[in-house]
Amino acid sequence: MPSLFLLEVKNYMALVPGKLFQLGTMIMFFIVILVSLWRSKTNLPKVKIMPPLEAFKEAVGRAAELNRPVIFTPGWGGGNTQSIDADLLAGSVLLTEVVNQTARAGSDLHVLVGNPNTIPILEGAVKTGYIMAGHLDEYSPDIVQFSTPELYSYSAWVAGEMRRLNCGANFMLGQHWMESLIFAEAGLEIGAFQVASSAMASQVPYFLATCDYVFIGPEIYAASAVVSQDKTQLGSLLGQDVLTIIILVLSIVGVVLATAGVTWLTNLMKV
Amino acid sequence: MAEEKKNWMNSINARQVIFAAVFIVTIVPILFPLNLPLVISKTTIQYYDTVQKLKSGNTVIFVWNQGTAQFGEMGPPGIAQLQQLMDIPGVKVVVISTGAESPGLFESNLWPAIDPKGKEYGKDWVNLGYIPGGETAIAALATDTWSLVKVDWKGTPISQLPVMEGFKSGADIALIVGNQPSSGEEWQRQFQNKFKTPIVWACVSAGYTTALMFVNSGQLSGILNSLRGGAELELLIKKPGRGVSAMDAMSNLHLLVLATIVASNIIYFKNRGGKKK
Amino acid sequence: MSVILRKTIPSIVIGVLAVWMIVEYFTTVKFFTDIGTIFRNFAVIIAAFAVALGGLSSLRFHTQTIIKRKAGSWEFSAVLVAAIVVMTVTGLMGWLDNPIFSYLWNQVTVPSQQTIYSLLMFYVAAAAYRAMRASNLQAAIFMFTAIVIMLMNGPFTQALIPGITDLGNWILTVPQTGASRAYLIACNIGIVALFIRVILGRETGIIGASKEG
Amino acid sequence: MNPNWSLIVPVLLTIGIYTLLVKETKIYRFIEHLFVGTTMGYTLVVAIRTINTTGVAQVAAGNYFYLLAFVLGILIFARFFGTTYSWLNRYPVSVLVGSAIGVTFRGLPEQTFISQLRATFLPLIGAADPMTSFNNIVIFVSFFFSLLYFSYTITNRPGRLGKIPNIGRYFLMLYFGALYGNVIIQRAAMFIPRIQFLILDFLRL
Repeated sequence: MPSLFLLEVKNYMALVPGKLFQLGTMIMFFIVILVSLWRSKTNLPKVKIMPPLEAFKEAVGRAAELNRPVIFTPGWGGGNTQSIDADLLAGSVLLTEVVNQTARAGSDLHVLVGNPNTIPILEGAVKTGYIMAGHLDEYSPDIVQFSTPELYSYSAWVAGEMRRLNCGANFMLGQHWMESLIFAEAGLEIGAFQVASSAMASQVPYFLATCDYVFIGPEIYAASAVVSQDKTQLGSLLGQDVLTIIILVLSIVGVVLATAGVTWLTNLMKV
Repeated sequence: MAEEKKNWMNSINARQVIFAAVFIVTIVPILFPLNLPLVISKTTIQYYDTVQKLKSGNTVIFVWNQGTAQFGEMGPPGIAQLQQLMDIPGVKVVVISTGAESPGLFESNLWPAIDPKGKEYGKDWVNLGYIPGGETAIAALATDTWSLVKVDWKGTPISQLPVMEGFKSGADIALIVGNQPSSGEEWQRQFQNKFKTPIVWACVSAGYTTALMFVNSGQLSGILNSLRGGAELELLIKKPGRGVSAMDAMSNLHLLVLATIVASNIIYFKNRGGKKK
Repeated sequence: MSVILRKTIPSIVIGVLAVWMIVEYFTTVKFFTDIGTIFRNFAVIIAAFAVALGGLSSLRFHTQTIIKRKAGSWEFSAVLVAAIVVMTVTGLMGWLDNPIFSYLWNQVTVPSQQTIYSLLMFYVAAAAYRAMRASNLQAAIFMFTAIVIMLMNGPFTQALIPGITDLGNWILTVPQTGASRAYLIACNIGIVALFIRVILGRETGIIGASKEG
Repeated sequence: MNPNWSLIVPVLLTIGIYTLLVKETKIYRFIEHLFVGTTMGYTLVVAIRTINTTGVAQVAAGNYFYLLAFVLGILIFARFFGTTYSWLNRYPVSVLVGSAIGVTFRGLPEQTFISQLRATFLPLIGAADPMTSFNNIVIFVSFFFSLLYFSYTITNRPGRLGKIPNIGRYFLMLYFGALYGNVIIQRAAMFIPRIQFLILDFLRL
């Protein structure tokens, strides 16, 4: 068997034509991310100020001033059919920051969950937030509430709670799908200060129209890296930036060459 | 406090007015159709032309991948898409779903609306049903179809289905026709990257704007914009159905949303002007 | 030991499989393709089992609600469980040829699902009334684009207003294409970074493992 | 008027669901639990059928080593048996995740990065006509600044690029505005068929 394998390697070991540039791109991805991860072990990158993240304090402060509670929803995100995904993990990291702020301001917090599988993660995040704020005595398991895993029952319940509690600040961070609009419309009606995120491009416009601050698409991952101060996350953020800059530079070079009528770069990309 | 309560009452009223208006503007044109002319978009024409270029003997994949929730929106385009494929003589169609709800919808709602034009099951078209695994399954289909698929959706071994002789791997496919909420990026990656297969797609309108850049870069050869694109395709294949009859109500609902935006801005600027004084 | 079994080995499986698939793509060695095909067929069969996960976990959740007699919701859970059981049993006895399954699918499931999502039309209209305001330049650009596209998409206004189709198509195919392309690339850079972290075993949350294992 | 009474159940369901617009009622909750139940039941049937068409058919064709996939497939339900065994489901999940990441990742460079970049390499001046040149410039500018907006660390330090990355937000607003305007079709397209159903199919007007 091994000798057969070696024979095959000898005979057929060849790169598929037309994929050389793709291979180079792939190797570049790995090198850039690996180097950034390695570099961030000793030297954490500074991340830009993200207005939505800065607005957490303002939102919670305003709610506390008006003596209105704070609501956090991680979104339905497939109810109990889906497993845990990256958006929800990022949302739960941001939940710790929300809890931290509300604990300091002394507001009431309600975390309304639609997916029973995510309850342990969110409870853990709430606890971590109280520890961060130094108010672990205020933690109670009732903060994370769950009613039903059905999408529209969940949406109706959340919208109903928002109106009933007359919440002052409304954080919608996590996997928001169709329910985004229903939550945001209810929050808008009662005049809550709203901060939202959705990784689905089609849901972002609703949030942009209805919320005070929105994490646009991938910004939520950056925000969660900032809040967690995790070396892997921040390192990979640095790597993403390097990749972005490489692509920007390539696009300038490509456009200049195309304007000059030189086609070698376009041809190179087809290799 | 009293004033706040009054405002709240006002907004509830506006909400109910809007909800009622949505019903009315939809019901009226369905009862009394105006049948206004429909301008056919460029992307729909591209779609139609690409499919019409198929020759007898070509094998086409029809990706039917909608859930029950989207059937109202994507059902009429799906019917028009499949009908166009059935209309071209000699074209063989392989129906594949990568969403669990799709095969039931195909059998109960989509296929009964199709006129097969003498195409025989097994010989000219086949329904492989639901293949789970998402992009991994699509990659498996592209590399070696027969090692993944052993039977069709009804359990007939594929060796008894002559149409599958024309689909041993992705290289045999002449065109991929899709109907799926997203813009078919997984099919681009697994089929087009390797075999340069042309792809045409019908996507929900949330995916349409994203799909346009793939048309711009040549990865998609034509797209349909949701029910509106479906109505345009119904006109092109000369089989007007539910899509075309929905277009008057479509106009009205758009006008209604526009009217609410205008009303909202008038109130907003009036209030702002008031505050400035 | 338990951490190795619970976390390390699954991470290694992910890394090896992912790298295998990537290597397979770039070479013509038949050995890689053959083994890769087997791996993919494995994944497809496992995914078939995973399809049942949603139904079974729903069944489990609602049975527990019934057993606990949770006030105000156990009756509804009973309806849901009964629906699951009837649907599954009749479905296994003949799929859509079974009259009960076919009726429940065609006359209950499909129309209800469609209706529930159609509610969004009402919410979108209500939100448009409250939210779309040209309060600053960014919001004005947002609103203006939305209005132009809506005018183009409504067949009536498209026929009525000359030039709206050209303007709408220009917006969609020129500035919108550039911005959406940038958005796609930005998202995919994030995905690439995530994939590399997972392949390196630095992102175990994705299989549900915490830092402790 | 000659209503089609055989459709009375879906008609009542449709009207029952629209009561949610007024208030969440018990009728509504009953209907939602009913159809979520039937959907879940349908999914279970599809799961069993699919295990047959993918797994059992493989084994029946003589590839007995795919029985191992059945073992892994059953392990996916391990999380129903408490925290002691729930980690066992990481094995099938790791096979799913590993292969999915592999096949997606290998396609990404060409499908997203190279193809899209190549489509951006447009001549800014000297194109066929001035309008094309102008369009190319707009495409490039909107692409460049929108992408610059999504950089978090290097370009955003104080004193480097200042507020320039924020220009991208204006183009992104245009993108999302177009998305918002276009999505109205989807919302309308989900709603109109229900009214068509009530009027054309049920009432047969």
